[in-house]
Amino acid sequence: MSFTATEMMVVAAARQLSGVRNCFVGIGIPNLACSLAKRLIAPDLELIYESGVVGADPARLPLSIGDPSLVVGARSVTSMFDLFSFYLQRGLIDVAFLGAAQVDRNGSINTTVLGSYEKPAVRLPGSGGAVEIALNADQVFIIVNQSPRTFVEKLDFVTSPGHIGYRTGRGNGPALVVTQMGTYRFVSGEMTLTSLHPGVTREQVFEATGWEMAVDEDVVETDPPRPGELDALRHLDPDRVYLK
Amino acid sequence: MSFTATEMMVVAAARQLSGVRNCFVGIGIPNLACSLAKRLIAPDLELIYESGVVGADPARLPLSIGDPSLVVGARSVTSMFDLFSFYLQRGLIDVAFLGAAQVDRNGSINTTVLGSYEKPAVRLPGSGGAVEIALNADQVFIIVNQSPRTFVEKLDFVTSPGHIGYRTGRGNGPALVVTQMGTYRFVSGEMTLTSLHPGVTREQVFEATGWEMAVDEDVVETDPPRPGELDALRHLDPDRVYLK
Amino acid sequence: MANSKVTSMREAVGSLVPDGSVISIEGFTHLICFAAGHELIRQRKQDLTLCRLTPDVIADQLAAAGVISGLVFSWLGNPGVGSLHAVRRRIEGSDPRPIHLEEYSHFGMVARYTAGASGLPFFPLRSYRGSDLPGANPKIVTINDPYGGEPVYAVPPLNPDVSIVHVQKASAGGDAQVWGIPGCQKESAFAAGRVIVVCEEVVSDETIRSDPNRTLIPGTIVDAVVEAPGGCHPSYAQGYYDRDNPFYLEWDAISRDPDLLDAWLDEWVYSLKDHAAYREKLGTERWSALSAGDALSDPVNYGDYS
Amino acid sequence: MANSKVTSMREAVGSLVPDGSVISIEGFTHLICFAAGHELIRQRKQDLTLCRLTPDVIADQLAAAGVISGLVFSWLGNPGVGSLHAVRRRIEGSDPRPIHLEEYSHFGMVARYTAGASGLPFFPLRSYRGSDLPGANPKIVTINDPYGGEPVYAVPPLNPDVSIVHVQKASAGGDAQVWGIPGCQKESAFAAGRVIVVCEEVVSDETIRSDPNRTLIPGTIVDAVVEAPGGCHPSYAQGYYDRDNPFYLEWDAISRDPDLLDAWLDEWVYSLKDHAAYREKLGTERWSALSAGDALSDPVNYGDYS
Repeated sequence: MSFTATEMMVVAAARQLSGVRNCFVGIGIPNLACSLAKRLIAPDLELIYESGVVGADPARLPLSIGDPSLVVGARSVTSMFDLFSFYLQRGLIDVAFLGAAQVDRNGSINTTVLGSYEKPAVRLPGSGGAVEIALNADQVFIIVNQSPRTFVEKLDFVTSPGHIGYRTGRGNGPALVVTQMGTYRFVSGEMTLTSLHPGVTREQVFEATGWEMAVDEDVVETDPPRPGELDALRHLDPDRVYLK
Repeated sequence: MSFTATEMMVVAAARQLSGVRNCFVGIGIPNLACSLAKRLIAPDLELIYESGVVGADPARLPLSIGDPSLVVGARSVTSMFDLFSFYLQRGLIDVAFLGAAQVDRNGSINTTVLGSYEKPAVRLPGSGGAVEIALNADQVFIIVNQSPRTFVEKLDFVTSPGHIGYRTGRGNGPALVVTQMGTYRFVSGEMTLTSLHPGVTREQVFEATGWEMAVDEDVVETDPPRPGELDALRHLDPDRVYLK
Repeated sequence: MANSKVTSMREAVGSLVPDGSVISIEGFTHLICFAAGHELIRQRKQDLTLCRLTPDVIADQLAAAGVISGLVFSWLGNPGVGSLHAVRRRIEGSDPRPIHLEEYSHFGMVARYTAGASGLPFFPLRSYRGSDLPGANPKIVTINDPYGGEPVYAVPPLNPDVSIVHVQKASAGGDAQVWGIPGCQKESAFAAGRVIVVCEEVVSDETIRSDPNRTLIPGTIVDAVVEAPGGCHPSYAQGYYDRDNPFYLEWDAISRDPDLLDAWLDEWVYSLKDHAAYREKLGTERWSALSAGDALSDPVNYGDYS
Repeated sequence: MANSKVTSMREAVGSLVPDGSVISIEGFTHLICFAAGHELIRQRKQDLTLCRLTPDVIADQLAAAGVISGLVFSWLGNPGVGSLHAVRRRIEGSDPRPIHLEEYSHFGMVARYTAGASGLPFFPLRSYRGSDLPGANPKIVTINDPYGGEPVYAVPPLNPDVSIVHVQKASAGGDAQVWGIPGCQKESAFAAGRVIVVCEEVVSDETIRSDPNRTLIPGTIVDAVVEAPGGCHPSYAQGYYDRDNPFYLEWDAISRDPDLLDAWLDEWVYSLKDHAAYREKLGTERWSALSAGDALSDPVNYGDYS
């Protein structure tokens, strides 16, 4: 059964959610990965959104993290003060998803600017809740499209710190990176290739990385999406809004 | 029309609420004074209780500051965090009522212990919200039964500070004291007799005060309760729970 | 939906509240869980520290029964009546033994729970300046304004081992809804290591999820759910029953006399097997005198976005 | 009950939002008051600073119209679509003129409103360590833990001159009820010097008071009440209408081209006399595509204690 690189990304991320309880969900691919995991391998997965929705059970594909379909039938809907204070800072979040415009070998993330802060070439959205998520979630999963422009030796701006030592947060920082090329874990704080998606070579990964990517000695090929995974996933996004 | 000393206290306090908007109400005499004022002279008076009830309109005489009749038909019912943060600390409270086991010439209040803190002769309830009320309400009205035991030269314990200079709160401290004998205001921080209730002499006031009470040069006799005031008041407490 | 956490009060208190625990039982005049207090007495728990803004009759009973050895509090009394005589005997006369006091103000306690629930090392507040309370409790400290304003005060986080929270409605999974006076039930629950939700009635997930903004405590943080209708007596549950004001008056006489108090504990706690028996013993007449009429909230529309 | 504060959007914005004001228009994807934003543009307000966690299409419109000269924010973009091209032109090219940015994270902004609403000189949070944000914004500072733990960060209070808050239901006196995502509407209102409540519908005091726990903002702090049904379009009001996702996509093309953007402002704002005209111009077809079905909350019983 053929599949797209995006479908491979979603499935690879979803598989990592087995046994996870409280997940801080982003819109798009993270939402698809969490919804897929909840249906297939993690029925008790609690979908928590920074908009204040806890235990969402959306009847349609949400197109924003504040989609009204996330609210209807949720377990609890609360203020952002309560969500960031009592859930995130309190340490209740097991896994949180973050995206990135740039990521470095330590899993630090830039979503603020390309170029200088004062006179940016490209103004990006900024942190949103990412910096407190990066510091307070127990584990951070990074979903990003890999290229020399996104996997860089040096970030233009550190929005959300990765494994750069001591932090005020209670989280353990980035644990996983999933791209269209492979999956990566952090070995003593350094991003390390642990599995290559089907048809991707190490050389392609090296070419798409702005530093010398570490490779796990037991690097494997990612299991391709199984038919059951693909069926469930395509059912979640029938119009292929995110499964481009 | 005859009246009791307690009725005189309530009426004297109620008259001082003309023009007041947001009032932090205590149970008992303060509640009666506020309810009386709302009916007679301050229709826009907003009754706010530390229990979190804002704009109460109780259908019966409340017997506790958390009486369920305060909740039904209220404008808003909120958490204690919100009430103390967004109303009291924010500076929205115009007048707050406090009681006292001991009060001194500066309007400082003791509601904690008689005797030493470590080995008290009498353990009193403690602050409750009184210390933050004393420091953050714009004006504090003190309602207390006057005697040498309550009007003391030196407090056994300062629970809630009066006019002792600089404070972290945003309030202006005690503005009025009402007892069964008279009403008092603060002149450069010192409690000063401004009106004597009918039939009470200065000498009786001096005997009931543990320090040399200052007397305003324009001290007057308190207007006795008018029939309309007494009727409305007795209607509020038909069983004379507080109008003993 | 979520797996059921419904259990008996005996089981919940027995398994989740070991001797020596720091517990909170909040509820500001409203939703005070006497049913749990009585079970703690019945199981003869020892050396508990009770965190509660307003230790009232429930604290007097726990103190008299020798269950608690410490109080973390801000107001100590029988509201609208007077003193807690059993607590006062322990404070003023170490009779039968002393009780440790850690004293704050209401907002100080709320701020401590909020810091505990928020993973913050302290919480700042505009209070205490000029009061003797910081002198009596060294945990109340000043903190500088990093922007150069005058210092304010701070209190440390409070994280009870167990929080026992009474609510009106809860699902089997522990999603708890409260209306009327919420006090600091939410903050005390999120601050605690374990949470026991006691409810007037267990309701369906559908009822909870028809109004998610009403959920004060999510099942996410709840360890046990106990159904105990009438469990707040003599305090009240908004919309379920009224406060039993005569009981608070009666308690004054009971509490003044240690023998009367022991007899009361025997008759109303030790000799009853659970709160259902207490409820039955109170009798239909007393309950009907406390019955609350109906005043329903207007529903709101969440919309159907399927 | 309370005297009526109901007025028109023109009057409320005209009298309460002078040029140069610092304003907040919150609403996290939900209840974003475009009706007020358009009136600010229509009245050609100048030199406003907009405080908002997520300056999105509303900020792009205000920036393009030259109404705002500064942003205090935490996330800047067209959610689910991409960039705010008018804002980016001003940031990246000072085109047509620069815009001042004061940047935080979401919780930093919420903490600023909370400090402002609480009369606190700062608010502590566990964030920012290791980020370049404190370097970019000197108002984000560290603060020592008075109990000897590691330092945390703090942000200063944010007290807008005016907060414009969209809600579902409000009484004529300004008591405002919200359900669905509350964001930080409450904190931004209590933090502000003046409050304009914009509602989907003005309801009776009785409706509000039938469910006082639902009141997010009390009339006590409200200066004006404006009824503007549909006033959040293209964002949404839970239970009233859906988010107009196609509009957010369409906006990308409009916003990329300054001429198209000016034409849009002429057609949809300047040439319309008020939001009712905008609502009508959108047309019944578009509104029916956005209609929300019914999903009512189960009512709760507050009890009759008279």
